[in-house]
Amino acid sequence: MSEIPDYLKRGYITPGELFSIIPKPSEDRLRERPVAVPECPQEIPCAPCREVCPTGAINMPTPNDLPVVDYDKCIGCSLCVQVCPGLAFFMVQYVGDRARITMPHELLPLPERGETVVLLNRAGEPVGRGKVVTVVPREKSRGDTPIITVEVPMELAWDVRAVRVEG
Amino acid sequence: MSKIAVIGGGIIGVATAYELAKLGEDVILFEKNYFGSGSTFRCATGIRAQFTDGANIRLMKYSVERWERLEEELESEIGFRQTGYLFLATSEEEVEAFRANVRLQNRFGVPTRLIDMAEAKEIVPILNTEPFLAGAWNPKDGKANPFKTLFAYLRKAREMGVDAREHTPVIGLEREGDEITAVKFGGNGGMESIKVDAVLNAANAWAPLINAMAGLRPDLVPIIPYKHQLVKTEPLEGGQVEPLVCPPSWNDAYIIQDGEDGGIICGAGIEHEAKSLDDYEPTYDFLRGVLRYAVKIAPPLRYAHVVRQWAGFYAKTPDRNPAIGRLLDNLYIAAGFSGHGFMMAPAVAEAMAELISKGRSKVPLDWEWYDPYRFERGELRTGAFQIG
Amino acid sequence: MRLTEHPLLRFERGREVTIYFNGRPIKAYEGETIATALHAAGIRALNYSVNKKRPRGLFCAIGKCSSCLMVVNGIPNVRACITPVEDGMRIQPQHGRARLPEKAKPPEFRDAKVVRADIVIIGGGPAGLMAAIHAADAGASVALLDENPRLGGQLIKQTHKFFGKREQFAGVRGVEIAKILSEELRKRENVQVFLETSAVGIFQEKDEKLVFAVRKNREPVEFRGRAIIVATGAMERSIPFENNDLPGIYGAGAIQTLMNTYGVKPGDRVLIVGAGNVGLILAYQLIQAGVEVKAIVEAMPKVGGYFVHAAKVRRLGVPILTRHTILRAEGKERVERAVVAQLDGNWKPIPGTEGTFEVDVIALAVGLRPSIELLQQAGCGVRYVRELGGHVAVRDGWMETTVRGIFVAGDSAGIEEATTAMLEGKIAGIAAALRLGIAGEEWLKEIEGAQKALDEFRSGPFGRHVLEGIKKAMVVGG
Amino acid sequence: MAGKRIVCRCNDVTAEEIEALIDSGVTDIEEIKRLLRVGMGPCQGRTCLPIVIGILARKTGKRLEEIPLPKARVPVRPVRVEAITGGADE
Repeated sequence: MSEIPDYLKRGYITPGELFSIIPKPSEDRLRERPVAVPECPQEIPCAPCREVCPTGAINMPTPNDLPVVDYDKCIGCSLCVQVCPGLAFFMVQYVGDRARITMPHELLPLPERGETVVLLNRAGEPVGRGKVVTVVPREKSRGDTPIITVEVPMELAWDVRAVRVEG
Repeated sequence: MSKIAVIGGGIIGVATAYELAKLGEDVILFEKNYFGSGSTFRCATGIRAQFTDGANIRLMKYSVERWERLEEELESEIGFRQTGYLFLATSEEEVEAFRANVRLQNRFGVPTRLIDMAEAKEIVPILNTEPFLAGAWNPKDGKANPFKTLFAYLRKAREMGVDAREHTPVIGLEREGDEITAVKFGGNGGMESIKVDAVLNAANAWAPLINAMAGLRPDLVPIIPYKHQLVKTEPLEGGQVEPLVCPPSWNDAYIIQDGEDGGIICGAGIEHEAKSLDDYEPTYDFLRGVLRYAVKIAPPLRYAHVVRQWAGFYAKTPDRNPAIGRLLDNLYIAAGFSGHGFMMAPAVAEAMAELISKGRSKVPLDWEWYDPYRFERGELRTGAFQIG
Repeated sequence: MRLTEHPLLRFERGREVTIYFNGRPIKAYEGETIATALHAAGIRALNYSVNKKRPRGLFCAIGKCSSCLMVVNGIPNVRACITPVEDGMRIQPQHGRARLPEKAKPPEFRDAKVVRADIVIIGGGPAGLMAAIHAADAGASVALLDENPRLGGQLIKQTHKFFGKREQFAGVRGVEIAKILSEELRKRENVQVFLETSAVGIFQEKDEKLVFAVRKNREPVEFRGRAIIVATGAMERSIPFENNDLPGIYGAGAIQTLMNTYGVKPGDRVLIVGAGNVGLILAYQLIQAGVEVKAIVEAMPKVGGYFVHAAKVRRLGVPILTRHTILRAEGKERVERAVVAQLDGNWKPIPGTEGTFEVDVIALAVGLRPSIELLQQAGCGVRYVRELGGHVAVRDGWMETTVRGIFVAGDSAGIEEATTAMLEGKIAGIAAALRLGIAGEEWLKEIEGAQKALDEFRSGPFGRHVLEGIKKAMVVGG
Repeated sequence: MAGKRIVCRCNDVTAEEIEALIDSGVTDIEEIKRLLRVGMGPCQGRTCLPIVIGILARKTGKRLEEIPLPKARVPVRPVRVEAITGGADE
């Protein structure tokens, strides 16, 4: 029983837990361009992220291994966010005093570029408001999943993982 | 007090164990599988005195009288209801034959009478009257719940000290001269043996195997298992086919509403000799065949859903009458019921218990008619009409 | 209650018709079931039970649980969940056991239609479709039958993307996989497909295997072949808790059917019981359909399904209460609230921890078990194997059961995933063709390839558990 | 409405009734099935039998593997009589 990781007890992972499993991208790297961060801490048989990555940045010897991103090879193309069946890939980029988070959004309505949305953390709690800076609708997504990028206050960079569109 | 082993945990064995305990005997009952697993729990629930020969009519008239008091005696609900049997004639010749049967049955005090189709329709509201000319109707016939009846007997038997064991196969009999001295049986991994004063073979389809254990020829009492199949519909409100309804000329097809859940049970004489004593495989020809008869008897049945088809054994003797009596000094048999074990059980159990315990019985059972040695002597009875 | 827009699905409804519930006209669309139309009109109680006269409603939505029996045009015991609406239908709730109509003519008997094929495949889900495609490619003639109006099995309700490798359709939504496989199948000329056709029994008649089936609950069909592949999928489990039969308590699959097949919202506020993959995926689908999910309760101390599925619903605000169970449902004729409690280390509710959720739907996602009725009826050996979800047929590495010529694949062989179902289907399809001497030896390689892919898929912690089970279900060993 | 834990919807059998029968000494699944008619209704035991087996295992200390699953019978789903005989109106 003691072996059960806390994230399986509550259904979400904390940044601390996540970065005990995979390395955290450096601040320099985060400022350079968007970087893919998989929140996929469990060995499950799944490999589309590795298969889609154009630079081979995702290290995963067998489909049952955890995806580990080589942040230097990652070009920030967001294909992994689009294809991940578990909707577990996100991209993070630091821009000035803000952070940009790219995430899947398979709900209606899909926000529009420039729209202000409610920011939700991993437990679904509203933690602030942010502006949508890009939207890739379903038709343009490689993985049939719409993705959006929202700009959030820097301190929320590792908390915000979903949004609520108030329409 | 004698030690008596009863082999076979079907209705005959369980009821006889109860009757023996009532007479003060020390009874051990063996069932190789679970109680009722052989033929009892697979039967069509019917009980009737409408037979075509004196011996069976007399026995069943007495049995029905026992059934009438059984619930009270066993202090359990057993679902016995006198909803009648309705035989239907499709030709003038058959009407004549019915008339003769009615006379015979009336002579023994069974109140069967000939009825017209208007009356038949009142009794069975969904009956198709068109193909039939008349009915033979005995309102005293009926049905009971085999599960509840067997367990009611069992409960009482145990209360009276019967050591009833299921999942306990008998694997051998020790015989000295014309006497069985001990019963060997299996159980939890081992073999045990128990000294006995008398043994009843109530194993029905399995009875020849028990006889062989006693050193008797298996075909001394030739019992052959025939798969008798039934099909049942989902539950329906009662009152639509309460009696057993049977046009004998349609391959003995019949329908009867289960007294418990109202599902309609459909049977027919489409039979197959079982390939083995665990061949309960239902067959496709029966499924199609029986339902074609059933919807012709009661056309609204076409809209009912079938939920189950199953097979049990008619443990048949050559004359379709059971073998009831003494085989050796202290080995008895009540087996080969050819589909009538459930309905005959109250009477046969009482008679058999008295025979074993006292050497004679007051039950109107014609011992000569059911003599287990009659096959060896080549004296077959007129075949009993075999609708369950 | 009808969905008009959905982030992933589009609903094409048939012609509008009118049905009458207790004389009251109700709008319905051709192609949907009676239960769907009634549900869309807010009707939950479909009948009253036989002994205790308890209200009952939809539960399984696939014609198995008999919780939705109604009187339709005077005929009782009609399963509202699988019977399509027809214009002018008169529908009444059934009160306990019902009477047959008194007037009817005997039918004019017609013999069953006979369909012959080398291999008869029962079930058109992922396993059955792959079996059919590969058996056909290996040279066998195939007859495939399925109970539903569409091919794809449970895939047609699955809006999420599948795991695995891309060659195994990873990253493709279940609904799309169903389309791809159905189109593949239809390209093959040696395959006959029979929809709305239920297998009701398997009989051996001399050298021939007979699958007796009925089409639309009306027409008998005899499928006669030399081999049978049973790919009948799974059934949902239920659990006993107080008032677990109230209308508004549904199996997860029933909700998916209502919502994703027919575009009808199951309700407004839902409590889900079970945080396995089914419960987690259902929660996400409910949110996509605009339904509020109040919470997911899970008796285990952890999420049983994949973490990523849990994370998806957590970040949309759905609490997952591990070590909790449902104590009871409350409500008169339908669910009005659910009472849950925390469990101690011995799975006993801890007094004082009760909490109430105001919900109109309780979804049961407490596990699946293999649908093995046909296999068992046909005489195949079965064993209880916990890791595979219950009783399963004993089989060999080629998915052949203890009855020669009867094969099994997919969830009916053990609860796993669509990906493994497809691979098992491929193996069974080719193996059946090999056994019949139709396929050449070159097909052995294909079986080996599929076996290797299965091994790879099952090499993780989830798969290792399944492998333990499969060992127990093998002919040798067990 | 009084709280009931329904195991068998077809015949309205509760978990309490099953537990009471087992306590009275009936521990063969086939006997429980017939005496309470669980699994004998129109659902043919699809939902209830696994639960009954679970209760039986818990009460008797048996493993689930040791309790035989009652036989499935033809037809494996309820079918209209006229769909078997042939000749239903179209």
